[in-house]
Amino acid sequence: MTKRITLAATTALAGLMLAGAAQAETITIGITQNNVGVDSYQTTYEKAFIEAAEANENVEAIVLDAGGDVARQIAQIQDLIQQEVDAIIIWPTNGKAVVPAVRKADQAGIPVVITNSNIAEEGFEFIESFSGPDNITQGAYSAELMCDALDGEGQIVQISGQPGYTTAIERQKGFEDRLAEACPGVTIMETQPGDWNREKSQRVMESFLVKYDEIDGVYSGDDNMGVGALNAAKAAGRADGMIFVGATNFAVGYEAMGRGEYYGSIYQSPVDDARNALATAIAVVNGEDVPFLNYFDTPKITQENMEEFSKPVF
Amino acid sequence: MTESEPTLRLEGIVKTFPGVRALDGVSFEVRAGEVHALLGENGAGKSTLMKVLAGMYQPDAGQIVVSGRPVVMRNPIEAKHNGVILIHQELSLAEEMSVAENIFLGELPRRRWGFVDWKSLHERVATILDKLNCDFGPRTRIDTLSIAKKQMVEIARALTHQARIVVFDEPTASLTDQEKVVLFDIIRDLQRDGVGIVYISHRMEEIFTISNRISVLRDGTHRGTLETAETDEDEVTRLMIGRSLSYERNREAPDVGDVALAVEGLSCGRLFDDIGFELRAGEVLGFYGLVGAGRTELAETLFGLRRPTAGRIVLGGSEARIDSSVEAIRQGISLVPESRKEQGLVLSMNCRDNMTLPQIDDLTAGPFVSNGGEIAIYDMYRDQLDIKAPSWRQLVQFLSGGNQQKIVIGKWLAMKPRVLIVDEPTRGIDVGSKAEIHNLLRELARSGYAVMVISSEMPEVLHVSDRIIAMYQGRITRQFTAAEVNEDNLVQAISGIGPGSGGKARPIGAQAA
Amino acid sequence: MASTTSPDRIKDLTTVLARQGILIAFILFMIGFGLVSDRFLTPENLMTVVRQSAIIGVMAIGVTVVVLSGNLDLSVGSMLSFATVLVVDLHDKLGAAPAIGVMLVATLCIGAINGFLVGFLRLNSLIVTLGMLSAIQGVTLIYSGGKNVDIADQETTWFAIFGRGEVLGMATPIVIFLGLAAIMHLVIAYTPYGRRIYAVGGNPTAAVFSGIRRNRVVFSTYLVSAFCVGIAAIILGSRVMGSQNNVGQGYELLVLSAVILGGTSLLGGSGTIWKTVIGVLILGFIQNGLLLLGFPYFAQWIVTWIVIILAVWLDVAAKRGRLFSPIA
Amino acid sequence: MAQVLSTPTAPRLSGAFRWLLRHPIWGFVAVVFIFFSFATAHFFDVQNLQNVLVQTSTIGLIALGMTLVMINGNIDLSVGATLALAASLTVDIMGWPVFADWGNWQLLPAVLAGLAAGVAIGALNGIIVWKTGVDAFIVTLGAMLGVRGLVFVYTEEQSFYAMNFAYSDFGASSIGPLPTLAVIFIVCAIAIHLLLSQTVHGRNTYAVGGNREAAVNAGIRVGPHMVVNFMIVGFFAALAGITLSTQMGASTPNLGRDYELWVITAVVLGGTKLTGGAGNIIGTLGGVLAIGILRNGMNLMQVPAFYVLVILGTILIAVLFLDKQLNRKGEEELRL
Repeated sequence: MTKRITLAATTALAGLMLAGAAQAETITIGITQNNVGVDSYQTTYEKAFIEAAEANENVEAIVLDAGGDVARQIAQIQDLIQQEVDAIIIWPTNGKAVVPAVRKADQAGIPVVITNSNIAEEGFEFIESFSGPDNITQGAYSAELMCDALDGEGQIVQISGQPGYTTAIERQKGFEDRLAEACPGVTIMETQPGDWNREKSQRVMESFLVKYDEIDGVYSGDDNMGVGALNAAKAAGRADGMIFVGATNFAVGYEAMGRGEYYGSIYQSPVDDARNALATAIAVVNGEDVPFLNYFDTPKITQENMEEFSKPVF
Repeated sequence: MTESEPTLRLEGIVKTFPGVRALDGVSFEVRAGEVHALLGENGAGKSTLMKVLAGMYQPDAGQIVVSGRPVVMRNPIEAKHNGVILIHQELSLAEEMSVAENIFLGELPRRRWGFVDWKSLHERVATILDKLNCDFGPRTRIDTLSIAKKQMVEIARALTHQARIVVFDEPTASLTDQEKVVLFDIIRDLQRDGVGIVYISHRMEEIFTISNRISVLRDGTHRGTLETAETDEDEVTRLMIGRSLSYERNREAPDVGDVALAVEGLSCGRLFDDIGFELRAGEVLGFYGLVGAGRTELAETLFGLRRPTAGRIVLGGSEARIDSSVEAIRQGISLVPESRKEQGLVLSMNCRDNMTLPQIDDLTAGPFVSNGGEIAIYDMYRDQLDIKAPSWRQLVQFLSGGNQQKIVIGKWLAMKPRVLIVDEPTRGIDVGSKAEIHNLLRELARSGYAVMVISSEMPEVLHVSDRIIAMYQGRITRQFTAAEVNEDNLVQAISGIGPGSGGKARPIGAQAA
Repeated sequence: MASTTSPDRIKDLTTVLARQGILIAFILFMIGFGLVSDRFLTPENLMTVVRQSAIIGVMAIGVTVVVLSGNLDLSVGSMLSFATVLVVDLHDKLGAAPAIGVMLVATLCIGAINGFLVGFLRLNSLIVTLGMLSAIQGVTLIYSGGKNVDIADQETTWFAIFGRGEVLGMATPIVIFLGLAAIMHLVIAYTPYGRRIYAVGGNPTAAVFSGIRRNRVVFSTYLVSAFCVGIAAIILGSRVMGSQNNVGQGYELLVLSAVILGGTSLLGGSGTIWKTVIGVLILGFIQNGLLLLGFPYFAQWIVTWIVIILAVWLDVAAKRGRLFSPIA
Repeated sequence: MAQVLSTPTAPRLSGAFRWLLRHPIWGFVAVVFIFFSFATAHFFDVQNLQNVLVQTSTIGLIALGMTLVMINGNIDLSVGATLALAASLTVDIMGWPVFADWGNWQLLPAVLAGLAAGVAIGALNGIIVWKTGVDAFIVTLGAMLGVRGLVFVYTEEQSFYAMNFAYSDFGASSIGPLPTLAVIFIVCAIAIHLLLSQTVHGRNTYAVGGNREAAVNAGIRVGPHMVVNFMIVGFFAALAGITLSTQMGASTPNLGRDYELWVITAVVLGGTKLTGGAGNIIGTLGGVLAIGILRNGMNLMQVPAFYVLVILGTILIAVLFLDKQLNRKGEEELRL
């Protein structure tokens, strides 16, 4: 894979030949990712995806990154349709905005698999399968963790992901709905976005600490932000007894859990995510039967059961 | 010429700005077909008056009467429609646009849908350019024209409308002699058509050549109107500044010392070629020539801002390699540049900081600038040059042109240079300050400085110089001593005519004069 | 030219407003928020906001120097990402001191590229630093492979002092921010170097005609800016004990907003460091104040919009002596 | 001064070469076009070239308006946020219950509202620039933050989805061999080219940017003139938001982030001076295409995203450098 990139980049002829050769005997799968480099999860995902594709000699992967920009992602889908790939995997930058592009791919007869976060329901008829974690359920799991830790009573604050992005919206919704349902005694005093950014989240938490004299728990849209919040609380000397629950367990979150500072999170492996997506796409191309919602498992991870999981690589 | 009703009558015009009464009841009239010169020192209110006339300012009191009809002009377009056209002193052109577009700026002829009617535009402009003997067409882009030609474009605006009054604000500042002749012809044509001309200039000889009457402004008030034929420069000057000025040729015998600067075969591409001269301590060497003759470029080369393509510069007996202004300053050369606002001063800085700028590295106490050291230098040159500023904290942008120029001169005197080059020392400066600066230049030479003065004004160069070098199209055509120079042979030398003219033999560039 | 020299008679009151308008605005602003929120003026909150503002503040000091010389630096955001990722990543590989050293050298090299392109090649600074913004972002991602970087040993490393520690009873970021501001204020206002920056920014042509090496001055301002980014990266890395590749995204405009709020002219040649500090604090307190009042996050952007325009308008209006522009 | 001696020496050049010298960016466009045609299999396909046109049209539309504003000597940093506002308004309003039984006519009030919002933001920026005399960079930097804030407040951070598929069908439709969106872009480009080169307003745009004093002296009402150009760029930002959202059948509040930077880059690459007074639509088209082709070609070549950033940044600076070299005056120039 990587070899092909460099070859194609250097000599035009070699690129043409390889491309021609590739189409003859292997299946070509194009993927456009949300925003690699914005966090380690996506980067690890990409790496795992490329490794998995390289391991399978029948698969030729075209790996693109939308850089978080919907318009660029649509352009990339158009480019992939143009290249007549055998299947397209999309990690939507936005669940609604990519639907027409997906529809176009469907009309061009190219099967589409959505990965990581789902597209809007209106687009379901144009896709073969969704492969990824269930963000709503993750939010609900986090709510249950929070509920357990607080014994159903307390005041918490929420630090959400980057506004406007599906994962952030779904986790927040899952968390809020389940919390209201499972433990009405826990109230969310305020929600502010942390933009998936640890420093930003740290700043938000510092302001919360000034504003509220009593904070029993903090829910963050991922562990990266959760650790930022923990940093802030520790600096203010108020971390003791405060419950920190996150999602997408990061290495820093895992370690904080090991130190007993961090209550729990959701274990979500980007490697599983990537492999699941690729396998789903290959199965679709080969005409095999795949479930429409092909979730992979994202269990709760807490200080008690953390030994069962290996430390995340990101 | 009907004597009954003047084309333009101003009655008690008052215009105030916050804290300043710029015009205080100015009244005068311009008859049809007359050239009415308007004189006054900088700050006397001429420009404000012109802007009132052109509709750019509204007077606070008083009234403007055009051909017997009182008018209110709320903007320049309305002024034009009332037949009042202002030709600006500073070039008021858009560089990337064509000659035709600039001449009709603000009033491009329209077709339907707001499209420009190019055909009619170009036809009208071609006619006007013909009248002005211009050798460029309506489609020529402004940025390809020389400054003198740009000035002609500016003047062409006077012919776009059926004008009743045309105001020329320093129109000859950058014109060559040939173009001046064309301009004066145009003015006479306008006169014949019964147009009233208001002519603003600092150049006495022009005013006495062309005007019928002269009005003088001072401190925002009208000091009187004189018949040109019945007055002389002295009387006008006294009205302007309240005293008389002598403006004679330099007769001093210089007490010269060693050669401070020698230049041999210095060339810089097409700008100037094979320049050679010597400058001694204690003398003022004048450089006279037309705009574009290469004098400013020569000065900039000596100051390290242009790289010569050939030749040597010898400073104090040894050859100098000057590749930057820093090096020039280190070797004892100072340059008071041509444009004080663009090159001489940092307008957003105060008087003191501007004056000490070139030597700021040496004025330190520890790591910091020495406040006392700076103020000492400022005070010294403020007194020596009689700079009028409320305090050293005053930003230089709020000083008058003369005081600004003195700050620049002071800045370079403070460097104690071996060679002081002064480019256009009195451009845009009023008569009173002019004389002060001239005296100063003479005094500097007396006290042992080697001074090189570049000027486009003949009286000035005759007045301050011990020797004069005439340049024409990048070459030295002749050198004069103060004794042998006269106005005739000097004019010939700078036009490439007459004995010793190098320009005729091998003109650089094909520009037809 | 009577008309153009008239402003020297501007009334004293407007002069005071023009010079200290931003300070007055700041005080009114603080009083206003203090009245509506009882938490706002507590020492704890004030310290928190200043501490949070330190990173943007340190960067704004550097950018002020660049803007004073008449240029822009939009690459500081990506440069912050780069520097933070580098210092955090190298912390575990080389140790804290070498990591800081290597990071500062690398960041200064980027500053030198900016400075060379703008100062010596005379390319337009807006476009150059825009290009660098993109390029440095790419370099950062290539360096880190797109991953977050973390410091493993967060508890015992002395690197923690910069972001989390205290010096003389005050949080280190505050000490660094205000200390650097004080030093740079002295340098810019009272040294020959500072004078040269004002001259180059005020009138580059006249500066050259006065024997100032304009190229070097402009070059040096980008080094100052890069150095400040390096310092900001140390604070940020130490505070978070980790970094991600987009941590500085969007900072360039926040920093520039703070500089503009401080009254520094984008044309160069006018402005001071201490007013930039005020600008930084205003931005910080807007964000904090609105959050304390429970406004939605995005309200602060709308308020920032209004405050920027009002502040600069006040400044411009006082300088010209009238509220509205005279343009027809 | 120097011109007196130097004017006649300009050598006679062939028309095409002179044209290229005036628009060096088109030389660059040709080079990357030829490079990618050989370097990747799919670049030189009719379908792909159509894609390039559609993909560039978003940045391109805004760049048309930005060219006017920048020739005026102003700048507009708020276009990205305006784009998002217009897109969100349009997609949201067409779904309002009031218009439920309007059929496809429900698009009309929505699109009009979107465009009106863009024009209104432009007018607001313009009036502030005019009346306060604050630099356009600062005014629109504030608006860039503020309008984005408005978008988030209005959308409550949600994306909107166009229930009416006619909307996204429009975005995917073609007129003859050309995609509709490309046709819109080309028509607008021709219109703005004519506006700039042939109309009084267009010529005044150069005058205002080239020498504001002169424009004022000549009686051009500079303030209203600038407001009109800000309204035009606002209109095009809104139009770009609408065409972009037809491609997606949806809008998101984050739409158009960083677009202002790419638009300005494209316009500057096209030869418009940041100081105003110079520039034209042909150059801007070249600048927009250069960026569009580079992005598309690198996608097709699978250049990793990280390297794309470095390459784009480097090329931007390199083109600026080359442009400077082409316009050098030579040895004699004043070394400041």
